[in-house]
Amino acid sequence: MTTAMIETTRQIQYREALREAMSEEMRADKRVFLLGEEVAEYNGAYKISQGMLDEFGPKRIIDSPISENGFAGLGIAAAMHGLRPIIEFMSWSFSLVAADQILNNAPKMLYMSGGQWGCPIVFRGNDGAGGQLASTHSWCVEGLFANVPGMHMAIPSCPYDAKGLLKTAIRCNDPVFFLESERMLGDKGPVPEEEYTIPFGEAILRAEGDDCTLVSFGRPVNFCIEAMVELAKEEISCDVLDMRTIRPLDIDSIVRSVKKTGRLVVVDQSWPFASPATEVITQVCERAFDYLDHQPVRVNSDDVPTPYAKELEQAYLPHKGKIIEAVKSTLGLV
Amino acid sequence: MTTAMIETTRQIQYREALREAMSEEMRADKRVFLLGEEVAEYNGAYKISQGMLDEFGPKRIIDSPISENGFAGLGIAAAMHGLRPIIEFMSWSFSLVAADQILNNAPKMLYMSGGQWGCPIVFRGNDGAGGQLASTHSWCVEGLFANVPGMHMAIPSCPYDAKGLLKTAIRCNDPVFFLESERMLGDKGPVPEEEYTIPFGEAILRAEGDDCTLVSFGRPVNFCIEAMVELAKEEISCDVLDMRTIRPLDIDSIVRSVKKTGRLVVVDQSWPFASPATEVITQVCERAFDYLDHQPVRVNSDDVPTPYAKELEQAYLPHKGKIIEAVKSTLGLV
Amino acid sequence: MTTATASKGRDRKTGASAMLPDDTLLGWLRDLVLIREFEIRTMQAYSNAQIGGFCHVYNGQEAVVVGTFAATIKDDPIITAYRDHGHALARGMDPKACMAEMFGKTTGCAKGKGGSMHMFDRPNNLFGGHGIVSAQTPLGAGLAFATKYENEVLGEGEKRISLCFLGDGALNQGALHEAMNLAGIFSLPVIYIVENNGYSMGTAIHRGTTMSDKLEAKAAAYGIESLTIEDGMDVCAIYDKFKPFADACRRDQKPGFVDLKTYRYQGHSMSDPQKYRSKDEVGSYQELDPILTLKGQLIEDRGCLTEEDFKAMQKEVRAIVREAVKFAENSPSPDPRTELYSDVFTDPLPNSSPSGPYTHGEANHLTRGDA
Amino acid sequence: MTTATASKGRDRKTGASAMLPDDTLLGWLRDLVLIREFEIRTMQAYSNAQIGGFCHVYNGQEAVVVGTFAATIKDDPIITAYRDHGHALARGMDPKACMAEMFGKTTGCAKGKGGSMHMFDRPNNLFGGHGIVSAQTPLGAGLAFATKYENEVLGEGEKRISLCFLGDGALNQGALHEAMNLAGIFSLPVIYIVENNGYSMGTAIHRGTTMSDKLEAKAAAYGIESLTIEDGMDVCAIYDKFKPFADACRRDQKPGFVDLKTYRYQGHSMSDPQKYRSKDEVGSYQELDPILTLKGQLIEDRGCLTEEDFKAMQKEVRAIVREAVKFAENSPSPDPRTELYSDVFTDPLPNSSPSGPYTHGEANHLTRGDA
Ligand SMILES: Cc1ncc(C[n+]2csc(CCOP(=O)(O)OP(=O)(O)O)c2C)c(N)n1
Ligand SMILES: Cc1ncc(C[n+]2csc(CCOP(=O)(O)OP(=O)(O)O)c2C)c(N)n1
Ligand SMILES: [Mg+2]
Ligand SMILES: [Mg+2]
Repeated sequence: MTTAMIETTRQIQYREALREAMSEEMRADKRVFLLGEEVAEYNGAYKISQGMLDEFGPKRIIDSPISENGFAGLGIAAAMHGLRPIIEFMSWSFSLVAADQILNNAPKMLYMSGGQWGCPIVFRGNDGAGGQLASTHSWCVEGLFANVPGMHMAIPSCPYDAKGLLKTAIRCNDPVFFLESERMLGDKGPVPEEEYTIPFGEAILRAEGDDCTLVSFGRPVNFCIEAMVELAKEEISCDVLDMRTIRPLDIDSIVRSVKKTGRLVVVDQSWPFASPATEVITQVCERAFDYLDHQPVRVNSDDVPTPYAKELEQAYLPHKGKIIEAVKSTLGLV
Repeated sequence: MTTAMIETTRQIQYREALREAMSEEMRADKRVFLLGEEVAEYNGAYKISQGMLDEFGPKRIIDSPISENGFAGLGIAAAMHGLRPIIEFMSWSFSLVAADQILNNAPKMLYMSGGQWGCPIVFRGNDGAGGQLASTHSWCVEGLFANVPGMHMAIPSCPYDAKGLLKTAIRCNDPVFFLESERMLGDKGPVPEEEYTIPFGEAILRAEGDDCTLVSFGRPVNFCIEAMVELAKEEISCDVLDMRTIRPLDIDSIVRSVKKTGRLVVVDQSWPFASPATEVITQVCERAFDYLDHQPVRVNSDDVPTPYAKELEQAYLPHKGKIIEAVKSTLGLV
Repeated sequence: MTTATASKGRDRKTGASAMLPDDTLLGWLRDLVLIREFEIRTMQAYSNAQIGGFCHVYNGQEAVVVGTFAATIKDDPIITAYRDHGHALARGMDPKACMAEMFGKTTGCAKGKGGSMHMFDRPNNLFGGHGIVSAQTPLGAGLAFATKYENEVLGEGEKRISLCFLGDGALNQGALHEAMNLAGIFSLPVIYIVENNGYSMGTAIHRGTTMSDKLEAKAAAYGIESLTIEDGMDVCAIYDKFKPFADACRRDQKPGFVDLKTYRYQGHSMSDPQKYRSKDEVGSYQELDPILTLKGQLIEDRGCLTEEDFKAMQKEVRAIVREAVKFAENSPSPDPRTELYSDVFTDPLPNSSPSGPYTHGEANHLTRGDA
Repeated sequence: MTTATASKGRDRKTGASAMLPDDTLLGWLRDLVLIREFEIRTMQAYSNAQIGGFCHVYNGQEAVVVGTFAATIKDDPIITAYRDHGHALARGMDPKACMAEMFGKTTGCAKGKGGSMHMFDRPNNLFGGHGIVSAQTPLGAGLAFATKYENEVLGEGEKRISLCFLGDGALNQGALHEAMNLAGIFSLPVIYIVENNGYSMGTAIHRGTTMSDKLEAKAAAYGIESLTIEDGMDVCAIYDKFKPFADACRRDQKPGFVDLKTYRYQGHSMSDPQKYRSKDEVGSYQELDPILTLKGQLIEDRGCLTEEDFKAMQKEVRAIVREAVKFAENSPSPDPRTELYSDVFTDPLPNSSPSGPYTHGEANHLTRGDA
């Protein structure tokens, strides 16, 4: 676990942090290229790759037709052959059509080939609901794909982590599923000019407290912090652990915190059934059962297809109110 | 929860039970048809549909090209329009190429259309490893797909349940993911001649005991029974709960049992991370935390791609030995 | 860059549309105007943040749905992608239900659960609006499978065709390939209509799609007959070519493929800066505007319309659309307590979810006539 | 029913193979015999339950790999489906490693982790055997993308081609459609070679695939040039047609598509009762047996082989294959304690799994020269 971040006054957007990570790594290693829909001439559907075509040219910043299964597979074989592809899914929601390539091939190639060929590939894109995109466009694929061994899964919650984790992902010799959030692309945060990377499997403690351990990853970390601030007013203090990656999962940091607080709330924006939240709860039971003063509680999205209407979507997603209630429930206060 | 099964002396194979269920429902309802690879002229890759082409003809028993995404989608729209498709995946391992249709469309159509069109469709086929089929052909899709709301998921462990649950599935007005097991197709068991169905969401108690609750579904239920018999010799007695469906999940029966035994072992042949086993453990924590005398324990397949070599595959899968050890661990005996 | 192709060489006097009564063509014009006016309001409402999510308007492409639907009967199933407001309106959805859906209100066609991309209309056999590019193409095959099965196995219903619309960008998804092969092998009466507006977001068709200047090669790969409609801004031209083609597919219960050249005036979605094309290009298509074209034909060729008639029609339609907006504004938002967990299952079962329980949904009062 | 087509009308004296030295063609014959003898032993071992899982043998199709590989250099990547023993052997994999893989032994090319369907051979640029029908086709495009990128962007390597093999049943997966369109749009030097043995399991090609008697229409849909090889049981005929085709793809760094008619003598997998075809049909192809055909050509046309030479060759090859079986039998089985959790990650990290930890894998001593 870490608590330190490099100090800086420079504030940039999440999307800029992603762009910097890719651009720096592309400057450092010519084998790195970016392939996806509208990444080049359109400068990215969400302007993440803005200007990259100009800098790196059309052989390395490549527009693809709408063929996710095709270009995911293309990237996998290119990685096997020695290149370092970054494959952008405009949204992870569109990765379901590519499920076979990303689940059957990328994470298993090394094993299936007896160690001959790994896949140093990064799949990245927007993940999660928010913005009224309704049921087909709001997938939290961590709920689906985290079950599969053979890949790392990073879910940054802020610009600093987005950059540091993406650089690690691009240098990684194994496949990485990198889950961003359209809802956070415009968020600004401190990102130093200096080169840095963030190792996989090290959570960061966003806040310290004694009463309850809040575990989260990705966008809902921010809701946890909101809840923590609110709870502090009522003299309830929380550890807020941002996992940064869920595979690997820094269970040691969670256990350390739970041993201190005796209480656990896991906030996960995927659907509840067999979600990463249940994995955290199970691992905590396995390692720190006797330290739990109250049953662990999960806060997920509601177990229904993502609705379009604003009121429904807001009720559906995890938010500050639900988190506060969950924390209080572990303290017997509701 | 049920303990009763209709008494009978007739023994038939799991594959025959599936065939009877489909044939009976097809006789009763002309809207039911079977579509899949090699289901007609070849009589089924695993002879499940043997003879059905002869009885029902090529308009209702339909051979498809190798186009899982295409024919899954075809079935979904046919269901919306009023038919009752049974879509056979030769193996659920081949459903990854159809993930978009089966996850984005079938379970969400009713919601997305505001209640206008549901999907009364059954997707069925072999699930799970065993038989040295290696990493791409050994998927336990319950580990992936159970996260998704909007469908029922049935995983029968014996011929009796295979028939009764499949008939329920075919009559169901909502999508059903029906997970069979190639390893059990030849298993024989009692199946009465009389008409019966098995409701979704009712577990069956396969054995009764006081020391530990064994929860499982599908093929590993049989390993639990083996373990139970072995443990009985050492005077350790177990409740063995066969869930039959994991969505719905008969949590009431599990909680009732755990309140009696104070101990829980969940046996699930999918990979461990965020698996149905972790869901069971989480729900038990949510509902019966204070009754647990020991942390809940899971027994899954190992968290690696499925290996080919027999020795590796055997070590990889859940089996009697691992279950016995898990039960003993909850009793402080190992 | 794509080039606008005007209706030329075609003899308006002898095409199938020439045999139709004035009222029919006046109805078409009204539909074109309705869609156009509706979309103008849609854009306004989106700018006012009354509509959320992704919103793709249909301005410029109106002739496609009006011209092709005219060759169908109401029982012929229709399915399309997310750019679906025109399909909904041309198929007869109440503009109120369509607008209210985008406003996320309970009175929307999908009770506000689907939004702009998911227009479903059961009484009018519109099987949705689908957001995943090309995911509707296997569904299109399935609708045709169902009508054929009902006819041949159940002895119900007449010979029907299903129309499955897709964008040019959807040509490159594997789903279409599988669907077209299935349609070919099973001889399914589905017509795949490519609304070829030349772009998939910012990608001009030739940059993403092989054989873009001869899309019939795509159909030939499956032995499916194809039709190219160059003058796809002209509703009569579309009807004249499409009607006999559709009739043959219906009669022989076989698939078809149509490359229908059209153009979208607006950006891909409401947030598209459109740097990939020139104003001139847009202008060249606007000269062929479907409304102007049909209006001209009705005034000049048929003499069944005057400028005043047209203004009156516009006025009437604008009132309807204003009403739709008002209706949407004044409709209730869904209550999460009743709506969040309804419509997940037709027959909810206990213990289906750790966060349930699911409940029955209310039948939709606006569109769901037969529920 | 499919019909056997003999090599006819082709002038053996002028094809590209006629220019090759005797030794080369003798090498081809030896490869054909090696694959055949190897598969005979494979079937035996499968019957003896020494091989598990799914096992698809190559008998009858040997000419495909021998004839096409002859037009490649070692650095040209190869990728194929699960019916892959012939590809492995023709590409130079040690028969010991191939057999041991099927026996599930640590000395197998993939240490017994992959099995019959997953033959990978890094030193020989064989990128696997792949079990999911058509999943290798996007990978084939990616291999070609990589060689082209290395050449053009990194300035490494020569102009290469990638061969991507697929069965006729794989034609109907969306993956191929996307891959071929990508290959066309990006002009990738990949050649898709359909090993058209007329059946996908029990489904004769015309029952599952539209345009089955004119597969070139499939390639035309993507503007990809195609080649049909009717006499695909004749290795010289294959080479003569394929060599110039492959050379052009290499030179112009562009894709190609080959409909290569062949035949499998055995069932789909080891458990297929083969009721879908007649003994006569199988017999008609066996008359064109690739080994008999090439042997005849070498004896009669070239005079560089005698019956005795052939027997000696067979004997030598049989000894090698027997050795391979013995080697596989005597090799150690993997130890779950070290092998189960190795090779999951190139660089294992702590806490990656609730059941880990993962460990580094041993480099494969037989095939992994450059690890
Ligand atoms: C599988 C998938 N990939 C990507 C997207 C994102 N996306 C939505 S529309 C679109 C462009 C489609 O263009 P086209 O098919 O030509 O339709 P048009 O917008 O022109 O009507 C893209 C890339 C998606 N919805 N689904
Ligand atoms: C996506 C997928 N669907 C189904 C299967 C099961 N399957 C394995 S091989 C096969 C037939 C393939 O036939 P073909 O492509 O002609 O190759 P051949 O066996 O003739 O070499 C099928 C249906 C699979 N492996 N993958
Ligand atoms: Mg378009
Ligand atoms: Mg074949």
